[in-house]
Amino acid sequence: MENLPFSVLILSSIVKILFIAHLLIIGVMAMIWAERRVSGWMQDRLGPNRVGFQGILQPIADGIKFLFKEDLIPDHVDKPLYVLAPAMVLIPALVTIAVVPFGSSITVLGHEISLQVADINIGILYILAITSLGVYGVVLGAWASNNKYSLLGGLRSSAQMISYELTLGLAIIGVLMLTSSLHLRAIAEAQGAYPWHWNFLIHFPAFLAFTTAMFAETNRLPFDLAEAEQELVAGYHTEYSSMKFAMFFMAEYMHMIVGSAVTVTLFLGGWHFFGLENIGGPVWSGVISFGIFFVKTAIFLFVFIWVRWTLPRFRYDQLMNFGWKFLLPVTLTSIVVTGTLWIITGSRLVVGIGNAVAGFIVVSIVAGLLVMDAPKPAMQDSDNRLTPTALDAIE
Amino acid sequence: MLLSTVIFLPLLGVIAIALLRGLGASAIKSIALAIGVLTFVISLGLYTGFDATTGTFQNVTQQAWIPGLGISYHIGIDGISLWLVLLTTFLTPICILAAWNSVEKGLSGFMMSLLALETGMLGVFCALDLFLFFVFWESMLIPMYFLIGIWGGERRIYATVKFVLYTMAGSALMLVGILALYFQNNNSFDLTTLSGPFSHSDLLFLGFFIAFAIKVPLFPFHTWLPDAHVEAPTVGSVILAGVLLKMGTYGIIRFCLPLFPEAAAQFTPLIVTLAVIGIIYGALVAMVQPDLKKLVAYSSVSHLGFVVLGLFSRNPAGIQGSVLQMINHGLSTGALFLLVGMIYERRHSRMIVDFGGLSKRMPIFAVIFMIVTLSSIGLPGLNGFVGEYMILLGSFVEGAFSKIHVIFATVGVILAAVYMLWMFQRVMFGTLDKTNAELPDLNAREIVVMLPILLFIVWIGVYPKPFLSKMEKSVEIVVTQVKTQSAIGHLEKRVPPNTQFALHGKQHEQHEKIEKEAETSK
Amino acid sequence: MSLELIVVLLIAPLVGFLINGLFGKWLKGNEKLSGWIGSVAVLISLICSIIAFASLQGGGTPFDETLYEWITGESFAFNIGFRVDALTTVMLLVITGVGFLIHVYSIGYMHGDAGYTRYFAYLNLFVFAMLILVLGNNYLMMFVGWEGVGLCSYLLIGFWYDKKSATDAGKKAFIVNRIGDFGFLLGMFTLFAAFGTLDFVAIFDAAEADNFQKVFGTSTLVIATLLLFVGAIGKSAQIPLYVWLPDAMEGPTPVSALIHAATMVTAGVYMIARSAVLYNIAHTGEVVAWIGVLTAFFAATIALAQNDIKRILAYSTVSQLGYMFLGVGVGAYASGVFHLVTHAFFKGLMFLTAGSVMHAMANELDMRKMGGLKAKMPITHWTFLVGALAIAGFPFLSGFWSKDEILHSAWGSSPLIYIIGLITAFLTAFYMFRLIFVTFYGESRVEPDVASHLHESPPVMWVPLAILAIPSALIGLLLGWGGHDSWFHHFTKSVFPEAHHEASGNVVLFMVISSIVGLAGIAFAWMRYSKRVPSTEPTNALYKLIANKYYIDEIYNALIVQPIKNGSHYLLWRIVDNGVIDGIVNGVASVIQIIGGTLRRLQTGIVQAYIVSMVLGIVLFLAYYLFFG
Amino acid sequence: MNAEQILFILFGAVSLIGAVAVISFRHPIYSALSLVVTFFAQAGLFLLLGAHFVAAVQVIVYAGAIMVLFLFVIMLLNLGTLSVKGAIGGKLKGFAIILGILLAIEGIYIATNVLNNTAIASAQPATAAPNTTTYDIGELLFSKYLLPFEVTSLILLAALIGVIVLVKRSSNDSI
Amino acid sequence: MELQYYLILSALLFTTGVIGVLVRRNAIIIFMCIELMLNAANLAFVAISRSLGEATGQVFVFFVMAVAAAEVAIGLAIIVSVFKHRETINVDEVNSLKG
Repeated sequence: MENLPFSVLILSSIVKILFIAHLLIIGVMAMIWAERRVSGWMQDRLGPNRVGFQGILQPIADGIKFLFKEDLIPDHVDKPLYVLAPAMVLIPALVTIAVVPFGSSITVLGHEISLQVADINIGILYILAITSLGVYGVVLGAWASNNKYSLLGGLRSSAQMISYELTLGLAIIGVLMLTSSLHLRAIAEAQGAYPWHWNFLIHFPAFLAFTTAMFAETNRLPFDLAEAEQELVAGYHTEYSSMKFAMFFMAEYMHMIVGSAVTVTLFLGGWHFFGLENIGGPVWSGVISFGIFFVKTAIFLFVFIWVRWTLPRFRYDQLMNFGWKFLLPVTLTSIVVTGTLWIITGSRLVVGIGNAVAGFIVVSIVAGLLVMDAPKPAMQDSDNRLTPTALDAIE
Repeated sequence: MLLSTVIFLPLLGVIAIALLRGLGASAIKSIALAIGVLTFVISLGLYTGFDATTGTFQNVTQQAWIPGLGISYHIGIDGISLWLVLLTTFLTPICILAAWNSVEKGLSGFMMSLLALETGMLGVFCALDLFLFFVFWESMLIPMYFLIGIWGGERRIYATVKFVLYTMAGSALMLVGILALYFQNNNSFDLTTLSGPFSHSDLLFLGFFIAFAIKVPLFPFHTWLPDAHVEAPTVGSVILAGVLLKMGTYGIIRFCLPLFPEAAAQFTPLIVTLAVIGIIYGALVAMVQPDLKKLVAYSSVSHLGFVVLGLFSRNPAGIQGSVLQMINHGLSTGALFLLVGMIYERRHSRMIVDFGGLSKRMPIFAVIFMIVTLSSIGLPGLNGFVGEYMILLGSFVEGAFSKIHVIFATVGVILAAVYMLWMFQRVMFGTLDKTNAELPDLNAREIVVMLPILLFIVWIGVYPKPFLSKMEKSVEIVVTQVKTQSAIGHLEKRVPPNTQFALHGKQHEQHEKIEKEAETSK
Repeated sequence: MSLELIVVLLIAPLVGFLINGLFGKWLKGNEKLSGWIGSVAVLISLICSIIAFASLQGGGTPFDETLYEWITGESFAFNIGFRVDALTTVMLLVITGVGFLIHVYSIGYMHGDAGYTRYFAYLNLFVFAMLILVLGNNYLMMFVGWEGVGLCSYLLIGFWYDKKSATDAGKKAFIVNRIGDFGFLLGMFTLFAAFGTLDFVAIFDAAEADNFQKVFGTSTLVIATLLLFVGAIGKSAQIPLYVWLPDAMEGPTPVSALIHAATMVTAGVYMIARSAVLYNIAHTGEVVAWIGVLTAFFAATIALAQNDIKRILAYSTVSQLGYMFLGVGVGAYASGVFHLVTHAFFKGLMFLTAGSVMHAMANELDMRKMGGLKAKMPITHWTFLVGALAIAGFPFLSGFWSKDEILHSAWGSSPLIYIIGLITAFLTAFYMFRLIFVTFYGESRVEPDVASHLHESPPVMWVPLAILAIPSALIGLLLGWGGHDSWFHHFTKSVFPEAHHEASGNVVLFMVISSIVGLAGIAFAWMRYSKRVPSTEPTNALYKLIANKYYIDEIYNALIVQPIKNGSHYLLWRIVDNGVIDGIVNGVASVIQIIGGTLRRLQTGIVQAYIVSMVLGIVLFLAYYLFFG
Repeated sequence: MNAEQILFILFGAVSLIGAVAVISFRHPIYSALSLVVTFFAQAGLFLLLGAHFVAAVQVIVYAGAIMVLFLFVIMLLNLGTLSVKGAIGGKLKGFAIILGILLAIEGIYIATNVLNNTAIASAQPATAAPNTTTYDIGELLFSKYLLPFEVTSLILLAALIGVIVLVKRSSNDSI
Repeated sequence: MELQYYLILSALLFTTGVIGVLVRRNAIIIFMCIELMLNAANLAFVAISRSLGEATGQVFVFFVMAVAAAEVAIGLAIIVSVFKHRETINVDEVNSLKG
């Protein structure tokens, strides 16, 4: 794998990049369609089904519409940033996928090519780093719009993302500890073929926390406070239209896809599934492993949609409480428990059980404390704030 | 280990109070008192375990602290510091008990300051490492600062700042001295390895001495004392007079005399003159004070003058007397401040003119006050006499300075009677004023506070031997250190022999032997 | 004699003190009990004293033992130790004997006083301290007792503490005594410096062998003895420190009798008698004698013009103490001590009778308001008469013997002293009988409402008077018969060294002269006062001077007390302390403040200005090190 | 000129331009963005130096957290509406720039002349040194530099508490 | 790539930061310039670490970042407070410490 000739390396990389980038774009379109259809199904209605088979071409139609719409730039905006913002949202979403191993490896013309664009040894840090950049686009776009709702949306969004990023980072520490590597491929390989070896069982609380944080990072329901229609019109992208809006839109879906892929890699065994990935020889095993990975990601994406129509939106203080008071303690406990038990016993089973128990205990304690801490009355005006400090500051 | 326990137990108390202060006032007080008493009880172990047959440091603990700079956690006690440690641990629980009801705000802070102060003071008396000593020396300023600055009287800020600035000025000089010693001692702060002669010993001596003289306080460095005392809360005054002032004299006996004997000899006339001026001056000024606390404060100046005089007599009787007098002063002046505090609590005045005829209304108070007053005057049979007597005797008989000094110092004994009795008369005798007619006599708690002090006042007065015997050997070591060096000095300076009168048999031989050795070593 | 006996002797009054002092609260309701506890305590001491006295009879060796080590160190040892020799036993008997009687007397005298138990506590404490003073076998012990009796004197003079004059007097007594103690202390130090010990025996032996350090060269002992004498001057109220004693009469009368006549004030005499060896060697007796005789004369003149009974007695005491010093000063130690003993009895007696008069007269002391009391108070009158005759030197009464011995010895030392002493004897007889005539004879000037209550004192008071009257009259005859060969001289011979001046001349002649002088004084008083009312006293300048006690108190006040007080207040405190020292301190502070005030203009408050200077500094430093360093 | 040099020049230039932009833009938002650019360029330089971990952390901490915080505050205070006139300047402007230039000269002098005589310079075969891995850093951090590490955590804790206190107080006495 | 180029770059970045601190009035930008200076130092650290072939320099970068994070948190909180009280974060106008 390492000793590829330079030309092959370049060539294979280009192919991989093209493949995955297109896959992503297509995936976004597919997701848009799927979401609407699934939504329709869940709400017992039809959803788009006119354009193409079962409306499958609907996203393309939408895309065309966006492309051809007038590229409106309002007068009052800060033009450079207003233009830059959508790109800054899209790019991080796009480049994250580069380090995700979407399959084992494939042997073409005698060269073993790993199914991963860039195999860097601090892959997980890369993901965290890039993820953390996503907020810029949102914030800058919001600010550049020079619109009160946008700004509030942007502030909400940035606060939310900073808060949940913490959980995101901490949740994977346990995984890293057991794997002793920041290398995504190594992490995926370390989990092995069988689901009961996968990280989501060993680090169950961390897995849940990670998933939740992932939801928050994508700004999707139930964490879509940045664009809560009832409160902020459309949040940070209120002033955006046509292709610029489309870019925000796409970025959200890309985030979903990439996030699912990362989750699958970290917690759900990557491309492994009962050894299926090993059958079929050097060529087909690669294809099969990609298939497995694809299916897992798809299933996870379905969960995204499912959650969206299941859970209502959080109130802002609930959001913050949840992030700081539930997820953070859970992940911190998870780190401590994992580290301790791993050092003492060296048994994944024990670590898994310990984590589950500890997570349960922590959640119970925190919940108990929160209940004791006088439940807030129904939503009032004063609850509808960014953060207590933020609003004070603005006043 | 025992010693470290004693030193740091109060600090543990501070932490305990900090953690448990939610439990309410009585719990805080109980914890503080328990810690105080426990510390005292443990410190009694130091006494029983003390080997009086040797004067070297005992209960020594040495652990590297900052080895790179030659700083170590090195503590130990000898017969001199033993008593000061015991005095400290003895007075602290008494103070806690005395402050039982008098603190209105910030009780937990008060108790914490008090206990932290105890640790600081104990550390000063036990430290055998110059750096450690300095750390404790300075750290004890902080709680004192709080005690006066927060719980003090009206002009407390002025008094606190004055107190701190005075002390800091002194400690700055001392720090220079410490550093100079450090570099002359192979980059080590260890006191036990220090051995002279040092270069510039006269400057070093002055550096240390001024720091200690301010703390003592020696005339003319004393003006912080009346202000600090007047503004400090009762307990603050007690600790200030009872223990803090002793740190100055302790410093002299631990550093100035043994480390720089020649310089000490050189400066003795000046210092002793100041001490004598302090004795008489303090007494005279005390006489005309309208404020009880100020009066006692100035009397401290006078009494501490005796102590300094005894120290610089540089002979066993004088130094032993001084050490004993440190304890005595701690007891009797501490008791006086407590008593003043007790009537202040009742009457909210410390002005002498506001009182009169109290002995009719408060007989128990009067009796206790009388005994303490007499102890302060130096009536034989009470503690004050033994110390003063030994100091004067030692200074007179074989003191290192002229007898005129001693004669003037003895005048201080007369004046002590004048100002104390006059004060006593004005407060206790005469007709009872209407405003004072309802003052209640001491309650059980206050009597309990005073009784232990009275016990020791009488005990030391009647049978001081247990006290003297434990410190004897240590004092001898100090004297030998002083004499050895100054003997060589004398030899070189060819001082006429009649300045060394009245050396008795054994010592005379010793003296000759030292001179011979000095000669052969040349 | 054993240590236990001495300890019991010593401790009994202490126990009495503790019982009365600590449990006085519970004894309040039963004051008689409290009084008897005090008295019995002294009685025990008295019995022990008699035993001790008896065991010394017939050449018993003096007792000298240490109880425990007190203040000890490498080069010094001061012990609690006792020495009982002839001198001590004499003192013991006087103290406990007179003391016991006065305790009993006080039971009646103090009846109904609010501070009854306190009084007895103090009195017992006094006896305890006095016993320490005389029992000690070294100067330090003596000093302890010395201070102890001073304290008790202070407490008892100021016994009625709501009276300002009383507490003032107590304070004055203590402080004046302290001035004396100053001398005593320094004397002790000198002795210790010279001898390395303070034990009597060791010091005397070494002094006689001339084996001591000459701290002050050849005059070492002179200085030491004179310093000790300063102590004695303070305690025994001699010139110039006598001023406290007349004021001390503010205390209850029995106290005056016990402390300020019989025992404490004689401590100075005891001390010089005890140090007789030293005084002999140092030849400082003359100073003592002169001070003594001058005091005797001086006080006697003052006594002439006083109208307060107790004050007359007080000045008389001062005067008689002067006699005693005269005695010990001229080397007649035994005579001096003998006078001490007789004086203790007759002066104690007179004070008690004065107390009896006061008791009857509702605390009236001015004899101008008395007169003719003889009829109402016969026992008081007769006992007082006995005392007065004794002090006046009426032949064969006790004062006659002791005073005569002293005068006789004085002649041997210096005729001038003798003559002054003789004049004083005349004055003594005169003022004493002036007192008697004005008080007990003539017509009554008593105010009517007092007169109605006038009565003889109860038995508990007059019985001690009667008992005291007997030794007052007879003790001289019993112990002093034979002048310098008397029993008393023999008994105390072992204690005292030989005098320098052998008494010369015919003893009988001296006796006759003294008697004549005494009788002349009585006669002169009879002439002047048996009829006249004292309110018609002459008003010339001399009389005024004497009546105002030579203005000594005023002079002391103006020259010493006020300057010290004002100097301390204005000069030392206000100017030096608050002005100079604090001024310097605050001045330094303000200079720094001014400098700071100037420098603070650099603080623009603009962060960047600071940073610029910082960067400038960095640039310059770097430049220096890189290009020039 | 190999790839590394090209990349160095590229990243170096970007970071310098970014830095200059930080102090040149009148509006803080642009300054902040320029700073982000500089940080990225520096992360690139770190990668060139084989410090992958530091590069990643640089992005996470500086770009991802610190600068977001800056942006957040800038927006919170809505400084855009404040006058941006005179944002640069003061009396000291010229002097400050001269000082800066002097400082730069000195720095360059140190880098070129002074360091040649030191141990750092003698260990010249720079590129030969292997990439330091995360493992190496971790190893050092938890052994040799354990105490500083713990102290750092304390500093963070203190900062945390400090911020809470600051913010809490200002929310209580709201103006 | 030679060490000294990195160091020169570091020096230039640092100087830029210094100049920024000196000439800008907006407290937030001053803060950013301080970050810039810290980063310049980091660059030097890493470069020297690389040149010495050991990771110590990078460890220090780690510490610098931690401290920078703490500093920014506190600093921005202060700026927010200041702004609330004084309606400005112009350092020329915030001069309560003027002597």
